[in-house]
Amino acid sequence: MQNSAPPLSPNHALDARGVARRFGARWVLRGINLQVRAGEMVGLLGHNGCGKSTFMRIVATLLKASAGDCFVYGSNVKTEGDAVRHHVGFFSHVPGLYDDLSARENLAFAATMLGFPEADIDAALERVGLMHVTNERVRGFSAGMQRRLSLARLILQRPRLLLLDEPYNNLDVAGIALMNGFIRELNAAGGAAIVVLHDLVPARGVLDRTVIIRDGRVHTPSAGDLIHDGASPQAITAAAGAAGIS
Amino acid sequence: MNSATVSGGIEYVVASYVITWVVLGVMLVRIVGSVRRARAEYDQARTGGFRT
Amino acid sequence: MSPVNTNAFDPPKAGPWVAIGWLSFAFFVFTQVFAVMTSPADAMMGHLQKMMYVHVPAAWVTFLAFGIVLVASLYFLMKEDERADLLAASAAEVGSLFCGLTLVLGMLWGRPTWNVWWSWDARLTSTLVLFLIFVGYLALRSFVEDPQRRGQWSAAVGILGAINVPIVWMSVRWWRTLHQIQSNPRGLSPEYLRGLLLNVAAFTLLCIWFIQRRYVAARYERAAEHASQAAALGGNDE
Amino acid sequence: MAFRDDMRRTRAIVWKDLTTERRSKAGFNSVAALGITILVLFGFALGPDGAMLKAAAAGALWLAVLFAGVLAFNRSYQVELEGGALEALLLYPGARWAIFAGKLIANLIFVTAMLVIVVAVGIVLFQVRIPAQWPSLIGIMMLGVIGIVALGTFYAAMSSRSRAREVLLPLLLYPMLIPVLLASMEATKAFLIGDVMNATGAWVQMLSLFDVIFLVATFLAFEYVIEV
Repeated sequence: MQNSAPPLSPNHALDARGVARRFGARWVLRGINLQVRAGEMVGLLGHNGCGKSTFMRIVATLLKASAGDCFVYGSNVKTEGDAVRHHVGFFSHVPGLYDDLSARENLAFAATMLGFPEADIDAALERVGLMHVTNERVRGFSAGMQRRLSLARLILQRPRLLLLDEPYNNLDVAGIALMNGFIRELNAAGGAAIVVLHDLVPARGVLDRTVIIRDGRVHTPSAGDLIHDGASPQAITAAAGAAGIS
Repeated sequence: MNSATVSGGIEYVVASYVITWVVLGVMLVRIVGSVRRARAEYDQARTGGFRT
Repeated sequence: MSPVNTNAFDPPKAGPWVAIGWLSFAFFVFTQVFAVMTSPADAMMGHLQKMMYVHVPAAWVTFLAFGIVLVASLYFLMKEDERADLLAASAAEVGSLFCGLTLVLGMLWGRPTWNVWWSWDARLTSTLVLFLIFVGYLALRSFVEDPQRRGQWSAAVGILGAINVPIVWMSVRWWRTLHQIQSNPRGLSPEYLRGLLLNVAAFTLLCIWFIQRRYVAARYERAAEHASQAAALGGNDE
Repeated sequence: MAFRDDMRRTRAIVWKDLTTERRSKAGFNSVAALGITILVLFGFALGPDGAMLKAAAAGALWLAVLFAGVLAFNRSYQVELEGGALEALLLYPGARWAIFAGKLIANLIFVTAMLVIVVAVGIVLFQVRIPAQWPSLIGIMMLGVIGIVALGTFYAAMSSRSRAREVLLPLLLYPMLIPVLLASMEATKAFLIGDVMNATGAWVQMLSLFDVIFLVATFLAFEYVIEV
């Protein structure tokens, strides 16, 4: 276990050192070391159950690490959760919406909780293409519409560290473009993103680098299985195969 | 409660001692057993034995 | 910067605990026999007085065990040391058994004295509530798998439960006072006091020994889980 | 001002909980109906004798509120668990106590509304004469509800996210509520059938003390319960 050295610099969006987590007897994460600079877009690859989502939840302060230290813009995830939550926007598997509130009410609630003005709500709804259903309850929304509404909440928040856990699920082509546009926009503003993926194709042209997680650790790729952005789908599949990702 | 003396009741005294001793005895056996089991499990796990 | 605490994964240290166990049991047998043999029949209660040497010590160690749960829970929340959580769980398990024993002994004492198995007096009732809190605590532990979550939740339940016990006692006593059936406890004559104190000491030793053994078992289980993980996946950079 | 921000969040949660509750009216109606059903069952258990009913009215009322309230507490987190809303809630910045305060106030309003219905029905069913000092009685009932809701909201935060939540919440909550219930029942009884022992004041003081203790304890401990 590394000593808990001070964070590299507050400019590092993420500095994870030996982050480990166990559930019962099972170690899902066995010491993740990952540094993400501000303005950097990093993809996380790995097969099901390798601990990607667990890692994201730890960074987002939703789970406590069993061991290791993790800093977001210099704030310790474990002990300074509130400061971290000011920076982090998390787009998870679940929409995190209230079924009995309308789209607008959901966003208004989010804006109040985040401390942002409600004035931006219409713009956010407009952008994700939900203006025609603003006053309808979320209960009647399709999975894709719920994803778009969750994205609208992120647009309101404009986090400095974006955590996206399989963001393209349930999104159509337009939705994917919307998502990528938002990621690029945050990137241009100096924000960082960590994107968990099981398929690199939709994220082409967005990521600066890709990290592979295997058996709860960052897998250091050999020269043969380096994945660089812009690689062909076949090359990515081959590289992923070499890294043991089916 | 208002009776001046309780003369009988020896069977309650005996019962309470028997119960106490039985409970403590069972606890002793079970706890010693659980330590043994856990220890054996640890030794097996450490030597790389397969555990379901 | 929280230093990572992985002490709970190491196997527990060995100690002279087997010898202490034998000694505790020998001492316990001695104090029991000594107290029963030396105490004369009480003027008012006759031989029933002898139940005091099991009932009162059992009640005392029940509260001792719950005190350990309280302190260990607070320590766990402050330091996040998993060993404290395991200690709290061990104390709760042992304590719940002593608590059940105390209740049964209380009923056995109440039957010939008050002619009822159960009287709603403050001590008996708050012991029953304490027992129920213990049961809830242990049930919660068995229903939650994740150790971090289990530790935090059961610590919270343990602390609130401990706060509640004196409150229950106070409210039940006040309730009983209103209903005018409170019995007056008498002072204890010195000939009984010596036997009682010896037995309290013996029960305390036994209780601590039980908790320590249970804790060691829990530590071995933890260490075994950890070791089997390390073995199965080829090393762990802890 | 961090405190003002947290108060704003508390208000938002109260508004959100009550709005979702209002829109699924079935929730409140069925919980209130359950409270009434429990009162009816108590009526059968105690027999048709008027004096007997009057004597037991206070206890029956509080138990009906308790049994129906337990459903409300679990429901209050159920809303958060559907669709992972709790995750989103925990990701917002701000103090954790704001979340607890919001849930607590929303539950307080919910249970009070239910209490009004249960008490109104109970007065009829148990042939209770409304006492002259009924404003004080309302005060006592509010004190009792605060105690029940504080502990209920706290324990439901755990039980609703564990296996066997239906068993776990009552198992954890009921023993903890004994002092609050005892004090509430006795104080209510003293009002309904006359204060023979002249003890109402003492019960009210104890009830207030319990409320303060449990409110402080649950507010302090909530952070450990909701996180992880």
